[in-house]
Amino acid sequence: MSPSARDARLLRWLAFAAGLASAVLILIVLFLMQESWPVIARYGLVHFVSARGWHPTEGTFNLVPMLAASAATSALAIALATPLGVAAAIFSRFYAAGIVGRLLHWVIVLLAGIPSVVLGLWGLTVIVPLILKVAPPGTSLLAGSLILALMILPTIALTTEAALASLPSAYGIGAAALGLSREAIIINIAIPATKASIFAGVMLASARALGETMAVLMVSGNVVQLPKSLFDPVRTLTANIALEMAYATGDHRASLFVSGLALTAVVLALAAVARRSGGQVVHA
Amino acid sequence: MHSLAVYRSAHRIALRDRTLQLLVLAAVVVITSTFGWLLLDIVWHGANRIGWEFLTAAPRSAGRNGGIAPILLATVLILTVALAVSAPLGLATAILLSEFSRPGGRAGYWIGLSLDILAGVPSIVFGLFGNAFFCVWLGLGFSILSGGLTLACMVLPILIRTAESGLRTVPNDWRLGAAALGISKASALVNVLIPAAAPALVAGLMLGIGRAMAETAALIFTSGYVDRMPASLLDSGRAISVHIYDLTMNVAGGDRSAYASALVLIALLILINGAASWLAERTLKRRITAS
Amino acid sequence: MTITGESEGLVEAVDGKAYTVGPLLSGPPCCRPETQIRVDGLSLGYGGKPALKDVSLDIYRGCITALIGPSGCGKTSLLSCLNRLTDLIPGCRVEGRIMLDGADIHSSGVDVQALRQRVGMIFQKPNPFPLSIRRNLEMPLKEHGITGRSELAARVERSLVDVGLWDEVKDRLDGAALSLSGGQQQRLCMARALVLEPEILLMDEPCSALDPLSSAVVEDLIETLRGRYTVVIVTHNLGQARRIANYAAFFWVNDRAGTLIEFDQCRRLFEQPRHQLTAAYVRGLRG
Amino acid sequence: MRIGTFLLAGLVLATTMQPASSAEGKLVITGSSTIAPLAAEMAKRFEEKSPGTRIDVQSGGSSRGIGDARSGLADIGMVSRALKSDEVDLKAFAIARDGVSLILHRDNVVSALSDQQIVDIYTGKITDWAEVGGKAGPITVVNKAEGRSTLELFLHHFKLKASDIKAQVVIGDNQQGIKTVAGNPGAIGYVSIGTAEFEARAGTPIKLLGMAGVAASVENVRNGSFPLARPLNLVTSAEPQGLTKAFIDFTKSAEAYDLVREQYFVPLGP
Repeated sequence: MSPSARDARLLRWLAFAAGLASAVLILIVLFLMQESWPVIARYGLVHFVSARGWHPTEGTFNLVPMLAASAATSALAIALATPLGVAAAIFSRFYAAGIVGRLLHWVIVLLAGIPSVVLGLWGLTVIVPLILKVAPPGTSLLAGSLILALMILPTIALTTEAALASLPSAYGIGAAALGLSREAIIINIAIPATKASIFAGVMLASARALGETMAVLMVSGNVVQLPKSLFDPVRTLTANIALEMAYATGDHRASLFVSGLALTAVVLALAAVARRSGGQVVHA
Repeated sequence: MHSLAVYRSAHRIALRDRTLQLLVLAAVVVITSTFGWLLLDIVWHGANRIGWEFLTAAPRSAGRNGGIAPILLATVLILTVALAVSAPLGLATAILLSEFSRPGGRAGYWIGLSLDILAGVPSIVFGLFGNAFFCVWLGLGFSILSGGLTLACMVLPILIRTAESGLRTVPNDWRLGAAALGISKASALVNVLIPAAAPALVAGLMLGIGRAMAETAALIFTSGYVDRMPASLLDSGRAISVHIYDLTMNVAGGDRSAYASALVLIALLILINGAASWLAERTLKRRITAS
Repeated sequence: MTITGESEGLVEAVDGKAYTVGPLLSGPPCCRPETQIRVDGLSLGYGGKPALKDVSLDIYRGCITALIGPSGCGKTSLLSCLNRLTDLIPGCRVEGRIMLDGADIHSSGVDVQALRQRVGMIFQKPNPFPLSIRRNLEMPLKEHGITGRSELAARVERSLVDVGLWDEVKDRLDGAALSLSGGQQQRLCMARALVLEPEILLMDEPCSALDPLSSAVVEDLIETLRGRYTVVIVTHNLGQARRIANYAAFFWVNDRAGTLIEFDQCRRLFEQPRHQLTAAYVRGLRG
Repeated sequence: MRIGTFLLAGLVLATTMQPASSAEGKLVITGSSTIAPLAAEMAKRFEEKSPGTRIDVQSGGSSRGIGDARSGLADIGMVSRALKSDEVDLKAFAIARDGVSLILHRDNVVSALSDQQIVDIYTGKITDWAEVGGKAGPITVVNKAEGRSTLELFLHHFKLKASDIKAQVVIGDNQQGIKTVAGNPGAIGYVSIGTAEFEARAGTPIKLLGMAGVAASVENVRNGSFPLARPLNLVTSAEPQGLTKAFIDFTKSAEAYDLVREQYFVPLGP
């Protein structure tokens, strides 16, 4: 076979494969739609925010408490993880000399690699009993947020680290030549210059937090309610799917697909915001 | 007066610097100590349960006793299915994106966009999809095949994006050189470009394996719960992460086994990552010195 | 505007001015002028921006033709048209005709890969593949259907001898090509082009990334190719062009696009330029 | 080309690794987490008895048992309650009886609760153990997720609606409920008596609470005096045949009674 013919054949294969890969997305969207359509058709979209509560056996499917729980756990987790993550990046970039900085970097990479179900296990056996001593039942919004914070911290730390590393070193030298202290450089130059990247990292971390299922399911109690305090048990959208998918049928099952669609929409919106602010996806 | 003002502002600056330093240090201490706590806890509770028997025996009384052999096998099978499908598909798509699609071209744009969307879909939604499509619609039931295919869909964007960026970092000189010699794109890929991008490809693959191995939510409703030795790909098989979840949530007195399984899982993940960087380094070295 | 090496008398040129061409220099031309490639009204643009405008010239079989002129005047673009490497550049549009032995290389029936086997190319920066020395040479051969072990070995050796690299590398053919020095790498790249037994060799500033010593070795090597191959070389080194080329084409940027100002026998272009710009450039006053 | 071969190899791999035993040699059983451990034990013995068969048991709740049996995802569904009026299209085969009992942590000093107290606790009117004679401390109400048959039975018995209940923890499986109560001295939950008794004997720190003066025990379920009892059913979408029939017959036979007793359920026969 001549080289040109070989290339033509290669291209056909590649196009086929790429088509298949993209078809996966269309397939997912189609199936989510198809599976959730019956319940949307019967109750209308408004039902999912206005119904009396989440009582699948009584035919009421209000997603608001779950949406609120997802938002609350993720927001709290972000609030906890952002300063810690940024601080870790600053430390390994500006404070730690050589080996210590690299060590911290590896700790964070390792932390990023810990499966969420292991974090859930640890949360349920260590964090939840601690919270239980303060205010029962222990499985709570707070526990969920703490575990989520631990989970997304590496994302924030690594994106910030990458952003700081990409700053031209002339910045630092120039600032040092002006007699600025290390702290002044961090506050006045490094952070402002990497603001956009840090923000993008936070958005990506939020998307991860919202999409996380098992760790949250294991530690947050799964009661469908609008949380009034940190110690209230909550059920997130993801946990709702995981918890009820096992046995849901009919409209109940369809309403879980609606939650899936809602969740995907929110996560994609966050990812789009991250992309727009120039974030690079760090697969960690 | 003047010197006093200067002194005061200098003092304030010193205070600010001190505070920042302290805050950063405190944050690092919090992170490392939490991490140390987590890791020590897992090792402490898990290590004494691990032994040859744990790795080679079947679980008894819902996993409280016995081992995790069928679970390890199921995990490996699920991963194999996932990679056997996603790796060639991912590599092919990456090649199309990096070698054949023009920057700003329509096909490249749409494929890229759908990949980015796919990367953002939460894993539980993949679980929903896998259940509806593979288990019910295709009639594969709760099986290793369903779970593996669901994971394949999930890791596809990671594989494609890492492979694509790996291929893009290969110097253009070689592409032009090959083209100028009348070498087909196919041969250039096989002989030069893919070997040159191998470290990145391997790294991406390992990233995908790591992600797939840690996955729970997408597997519960696709590959199922059965903790017995799988006899075929159409049997249900319990992945190790699902096993940890089950032991933690559903088995009173299962914590020790859960910790031991978690330790095994983490060790496997570290092993895979280590192997990946070793392999990447080796191919890189071999490329420069010999062959 | 058409300028060829054969033209005499009045020549229309840029700026609306006309220049008179002087009498032919005495002495025989360096080679028998038989046209192998005819470039006819070639224009080229990247993403709508013209880079080369209406160029016509002939390239003679067995001769060395140097393309000279300031940076950005389209010399390399012209070179890439000759083996259709321009196909690989996104947004690149080529108009006009390039006839290779009377056949248009852009016509639909042309097998690009076969064309590139006939028209080899050497790049500015040595680009041996990250493979062994031997595989660098064998891979293109196998690609073009030569698979016999003995023939492979023979052609590898011959091409390495041709570029004077054989004695230096014969004991480490399986060593990495990237471990060679810059000059050796460039000669390996030439061997890689020669191993396919092309008719034409395109060279894009082949010496500019090399140190003076390696550069001299490569330059001597190019000299030895005269007669056996048709060589088109882009160079910024006027001395080099003068030393090795039979013909020279001088390009200049006009209206942001490269145009051919003058094409002639090399010595005449340097010693009796017909165009003021050429005269100024070869004297080193401009560009 | 290599990619093509690779893809092909993948497809071949996928198609050749069909089950070693033919399709009729395999049964999939899904549904009630109460029945699942019993069904798994029965499956093991059945497999030993008839080599070449393979029976996969997956838990997930009675509704899933109904759904999967209807959709064909499972050959047999497990349902830990009587069939409802809209489920008569399915064939049900009772294999054992079970009760549902409230459980507390072993260290909880409360030894009995009246029906009214239970209702008040589950509807959030009583929130502290001191109000029912226990040591002061907040009550953690553990409820089952909606759609679970244990919840339906519980609601039905106490004439409650799912939306009336104010829970602090919502759980899926029986086991999850037991684990939650065992880990929290202030918790109260309700699970299958069989499962709870099995766990309590195995050393899990829980205790079963009697109901209306009747102790929660297998014995009282057997003699019918325990008020919260239910049948454990296997369901199929059509009249069972072949392997399905063989397995169902086996589960109802005297050969399986000792397995039923081992799991602290009540066999239907003597």
